[in-house]
Amino acid sequence: MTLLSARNLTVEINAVPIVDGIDLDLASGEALGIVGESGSGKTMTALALIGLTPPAATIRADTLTIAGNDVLALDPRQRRALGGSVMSMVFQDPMTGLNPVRSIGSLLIEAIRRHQTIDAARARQLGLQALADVGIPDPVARFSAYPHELSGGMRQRVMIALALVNRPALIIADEPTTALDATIQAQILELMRARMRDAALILITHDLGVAAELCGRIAVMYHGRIVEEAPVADLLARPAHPYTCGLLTAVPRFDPARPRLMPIPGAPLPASERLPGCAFAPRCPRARDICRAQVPALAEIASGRKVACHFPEAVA
Amino acid sequence: MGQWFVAPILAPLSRRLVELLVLLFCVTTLLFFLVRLAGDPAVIMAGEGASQQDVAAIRQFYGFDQPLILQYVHYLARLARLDFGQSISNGLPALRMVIERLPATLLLAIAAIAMTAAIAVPLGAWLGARAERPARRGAATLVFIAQGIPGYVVGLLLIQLFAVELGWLPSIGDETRVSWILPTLTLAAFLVPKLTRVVATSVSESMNEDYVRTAAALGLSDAAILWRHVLPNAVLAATALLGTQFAYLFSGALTTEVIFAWPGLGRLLVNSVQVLDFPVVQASVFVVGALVFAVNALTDIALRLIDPRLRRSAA
Amino acid sequence: MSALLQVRDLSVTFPVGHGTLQAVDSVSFDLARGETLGLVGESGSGKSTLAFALMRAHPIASGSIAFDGHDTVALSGGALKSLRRRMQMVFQNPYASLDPRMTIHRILAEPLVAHGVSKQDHGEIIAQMLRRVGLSDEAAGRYPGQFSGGQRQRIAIARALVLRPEILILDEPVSALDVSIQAQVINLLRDLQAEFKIAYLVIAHDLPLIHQISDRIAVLYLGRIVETASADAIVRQPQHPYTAALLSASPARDPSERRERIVLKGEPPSPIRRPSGCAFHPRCPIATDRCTVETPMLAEAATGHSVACHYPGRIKSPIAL
Amino acid sequence: MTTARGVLPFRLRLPLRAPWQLMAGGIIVAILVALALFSFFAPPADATRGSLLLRFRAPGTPGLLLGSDQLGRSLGSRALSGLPWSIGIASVATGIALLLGTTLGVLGAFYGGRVRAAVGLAVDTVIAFPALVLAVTVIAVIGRGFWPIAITLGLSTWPIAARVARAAALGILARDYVTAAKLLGVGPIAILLTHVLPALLPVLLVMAAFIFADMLILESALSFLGLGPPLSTPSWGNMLADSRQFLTQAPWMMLVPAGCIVVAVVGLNLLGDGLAARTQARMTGMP
Repeated sequence: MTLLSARNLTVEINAVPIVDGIDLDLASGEALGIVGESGSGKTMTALALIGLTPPAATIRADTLTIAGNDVLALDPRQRRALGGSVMSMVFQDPMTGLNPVRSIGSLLIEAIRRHQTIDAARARQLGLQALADVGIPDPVARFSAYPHELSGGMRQRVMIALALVNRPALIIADEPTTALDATIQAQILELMRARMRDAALILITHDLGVAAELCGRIAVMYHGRIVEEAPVADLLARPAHPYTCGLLTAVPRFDPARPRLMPIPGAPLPASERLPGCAFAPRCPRARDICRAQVPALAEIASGRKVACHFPEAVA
Repeated sequence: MGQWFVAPILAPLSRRLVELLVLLFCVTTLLFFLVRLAGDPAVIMAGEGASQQDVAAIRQFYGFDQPLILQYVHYLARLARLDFGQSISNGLPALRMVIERLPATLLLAIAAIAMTAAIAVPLGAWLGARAERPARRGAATLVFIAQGIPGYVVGLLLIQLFAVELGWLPSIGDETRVSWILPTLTLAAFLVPKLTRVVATSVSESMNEDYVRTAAALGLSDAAILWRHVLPNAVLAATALLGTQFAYLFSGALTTEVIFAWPGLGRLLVNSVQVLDFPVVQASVFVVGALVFAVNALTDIALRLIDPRLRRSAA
Repeated sequence: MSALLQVRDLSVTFPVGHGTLQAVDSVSFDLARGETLGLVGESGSGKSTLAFALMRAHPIASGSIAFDGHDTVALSGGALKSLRRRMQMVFQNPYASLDPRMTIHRILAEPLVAHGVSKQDHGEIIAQMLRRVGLSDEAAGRYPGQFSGGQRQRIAIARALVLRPEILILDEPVSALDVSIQAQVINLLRDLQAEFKIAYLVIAHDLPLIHQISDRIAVLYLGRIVETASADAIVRQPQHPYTAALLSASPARDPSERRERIVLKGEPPSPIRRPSGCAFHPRCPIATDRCTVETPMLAEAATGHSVACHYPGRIKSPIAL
Repeated sequence: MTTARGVLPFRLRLPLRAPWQLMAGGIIVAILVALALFSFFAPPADATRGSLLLRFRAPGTPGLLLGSDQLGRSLGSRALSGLPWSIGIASVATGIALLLGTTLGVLGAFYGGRVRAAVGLAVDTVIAFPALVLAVTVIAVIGRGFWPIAITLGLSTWPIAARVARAAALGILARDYVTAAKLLGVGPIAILLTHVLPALLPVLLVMAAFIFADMLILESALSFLGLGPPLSTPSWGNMLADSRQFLTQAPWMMLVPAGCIVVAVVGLNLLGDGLAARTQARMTGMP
């Protein structure tokens, strides 16, 4: 069943398209990774889906439906009410994402009672259960704790508990492990893998490896557009877009020969700058005249594989 | 409950106490030497046209004929016993005069702080909640301009309007309840713009915090976010400001009390200063210092009680 | 030949409240000329503190640091200044490490002025160094705000190299940069090392990155080195369970790199409340009673491979090289 | 591409892209200073000598644009004559407060340990005491006059400057580029001169505007309480004190000096706010 469908989703800030006409489809229970560097528009995509873009931003789309709701037709109150119940979000920085003057328990009870009409005692029970579910030891003691009394990993578990507590159909996670230490990152990835089986997941990350851990399908974004979309194994084994290829060869891996890395030359184009052709052309080793003149459309090149490139790598 | 809970709350008091002692020592020492520097204190105290004998009597009575260092030691010794001597104008014990005037000033200050909070917190919350809207930007500019109007000028304008033009309210403080209105408003005027701006800034900054985004992502309404997530932080900021600005408020009380002939400590100090009644001046300054200390200490404790980060950071 | 830098039993402490925090605890290692040592550890492992201690920017509680055979712990004043000429540091965040009010020329001239290099030579030295890190000459007249993150990090590297130091400490040199830029800077660092024969001390949390550029790796946990060996040996035959867990935690970037995940319990403890015995025992999957009471010493398990564990090598490497 | 931030705000071309506060405040303050200089060198005669035939004239009377007082003196001229006194005192006091406060604040930030503790204690102690009470007391004892008032006001306000300067300097000293300079072997004095002071300058300018406004208010309050210049001398505070007896007869006697104070203080606050917005100076510790 289709949970999310977006056609030609665009987010503009001061007439600059940060997200530039992307299509997204997600089935219930599916996990999609959106991978990109800073400025690629991946975070703005997430904020547009949950409805939390900054006031200066305008969102446009041909269609945007989430769990049967025509999101663009909703008024702001109805739009807001989808948050926490139909979908919720886990943010990057667990240090600033929890209100410092509110106890963990009061945050949980507040989130639960916003969407479920139950009494405080029952909400407390559900909250304690939610803390236990995300692996927080001694939930009763943590219930009355304040955010500053918890470590970064524990806070991120609380954020996940808050996101999951009303059993939403879609979770959007924006770099959920980036701010954490390696061993804690492993714990959180493990937790997300175990706990997000029921919900669909959109994982926003700059790290292809993290996306590969959790997601079945990956969309790579560059300069506000999706440049490649494929099942994870295919994408890692046979990337089609030169940018994806570059990302894979630029990253160090455990190889005793330690070959010289193959960096992508140049730097990403600033979001405010536009080119008549492909935005990656200035950095692309395969760019030809047509790349500098015409924006390539995202097209299906094999079953389940789409790429926006005039000269993609052969994938078959 | 035990030491771990009480200790962090009381910890700042020891530093405040050191500040108080340093403050009182410096101010009293300053006064002592200033009085000696300014000329022969006996001549000043005796006033114009006093006879030689009067001056000599005062000089001997206050010990001005002794070596300076000895005078200073005696002076400190008397201060340690809270003995400030008698008023030169009416011979009453200086400290008692000051203490008698204290309630009027304190009550006025409390009323003004309550009024300040009642005006500034809602106004600031409204201004900060959607700071980017044109109407609120305009209102914020007005608050900013209001901050440029000295409180005592506000007092004079209020008298002009409500007492002189409209004749609704008395311009002099007396026993009646309505006589409190204008002085309270005047004293509040010293802090309302400042506090409004602090609350507005805190609210608008909180609105951009990640935790507000978290709350919004969980579906909470704007009102719930404002009341339960943003305002608690703004109230902390407001409390901290009121604590640090009490000294400023007391400066305001000085002019306010003069304008409204308010029978408080501020007017006593101004009057005593004008007639060079040093014992009363010293006692006033001493009491003001102690008062500011008490208010600051209370604010510290209040902040530690209501801010969970301070409350249990030591544990 | 003796090592260029010899560190023995180095400890750094901070006063906290009533007690002290042992940020770096009896750390010993050698760094040879032109070699790269990678220091890997999580937050709180003391890796940055160690770097500042080596730069003599932190008071040292005990231990010795010998640079080219001369002790540096006692240095101060002019002698300390000349040490800094031979040993430099690059910071993590190139957005913070360059004064936004200075032109690139002034930024690069600052160390030259401080060490009394004749002003006539500045222009030539700076232009040469800018070209060497891949920037054009006219960059000298511009401000840091006009450069991207990767370019700024090149400028920071140029500043650190302008005095031709023999040791360069790199504190998370690429972690603030975009993925596609990181490789450019890593390659630049490798080229510069080959050209100038500098020894690198690289601090990072990213094991694949450390493995990529280091000859040897030391793993820090709670202020102590728990394992040190050649880069390949660390990855191929980790002896300490913490090293194995770190290896398994770094996300695979290649479908052929499938690995079994070792998920550690709990979180790194605070150095203020250091666990008894082996500090890692509360999180260790193979800890026994012995580990809770007896602190393991760093001992050689194989040639050039030391580990501080009572049961070394019990957990196999999750990485198949 | 972001442009480099300016080194000094006044080196930049003001009109374009300057916030309106900076423009408005700058114009008001410039006019005030020009008027002060004008009236210092050519004091208007009818400020001190009035005609009893022209008592209590309302504003708008020919020749008396802002009206006259109980002695028939021109209020406009009196307000003008008060300017050099007020601006002079506020300038000297602000200078003292900034010099002392910045020096101590930066020292407190630069040297940790006892120096910082001592500066902190001194700042917290003096700041906790009502400035007006201190000023009133000291001036009563040592006497009125330009220099006693200016120095006393400066000495009672330096802790505010010290606190802001200390907070700003601590922030600058904690930046990576300062650490980098230290590790490059740059000496402490060079670091102060090349990194700390240039970054501190915008903060000091903003602070100067706000403190100047506070000094104007304090000075007029002192005059109002009868501790300013001799009563016959025109000053805004004295004019306000005079006006109290004639509130019913001649409200303009109060409104004219009150308006002058408000315009001056608002102008300075606008200037400070505009400078802060222009230079992105963050004021921590400013009340």
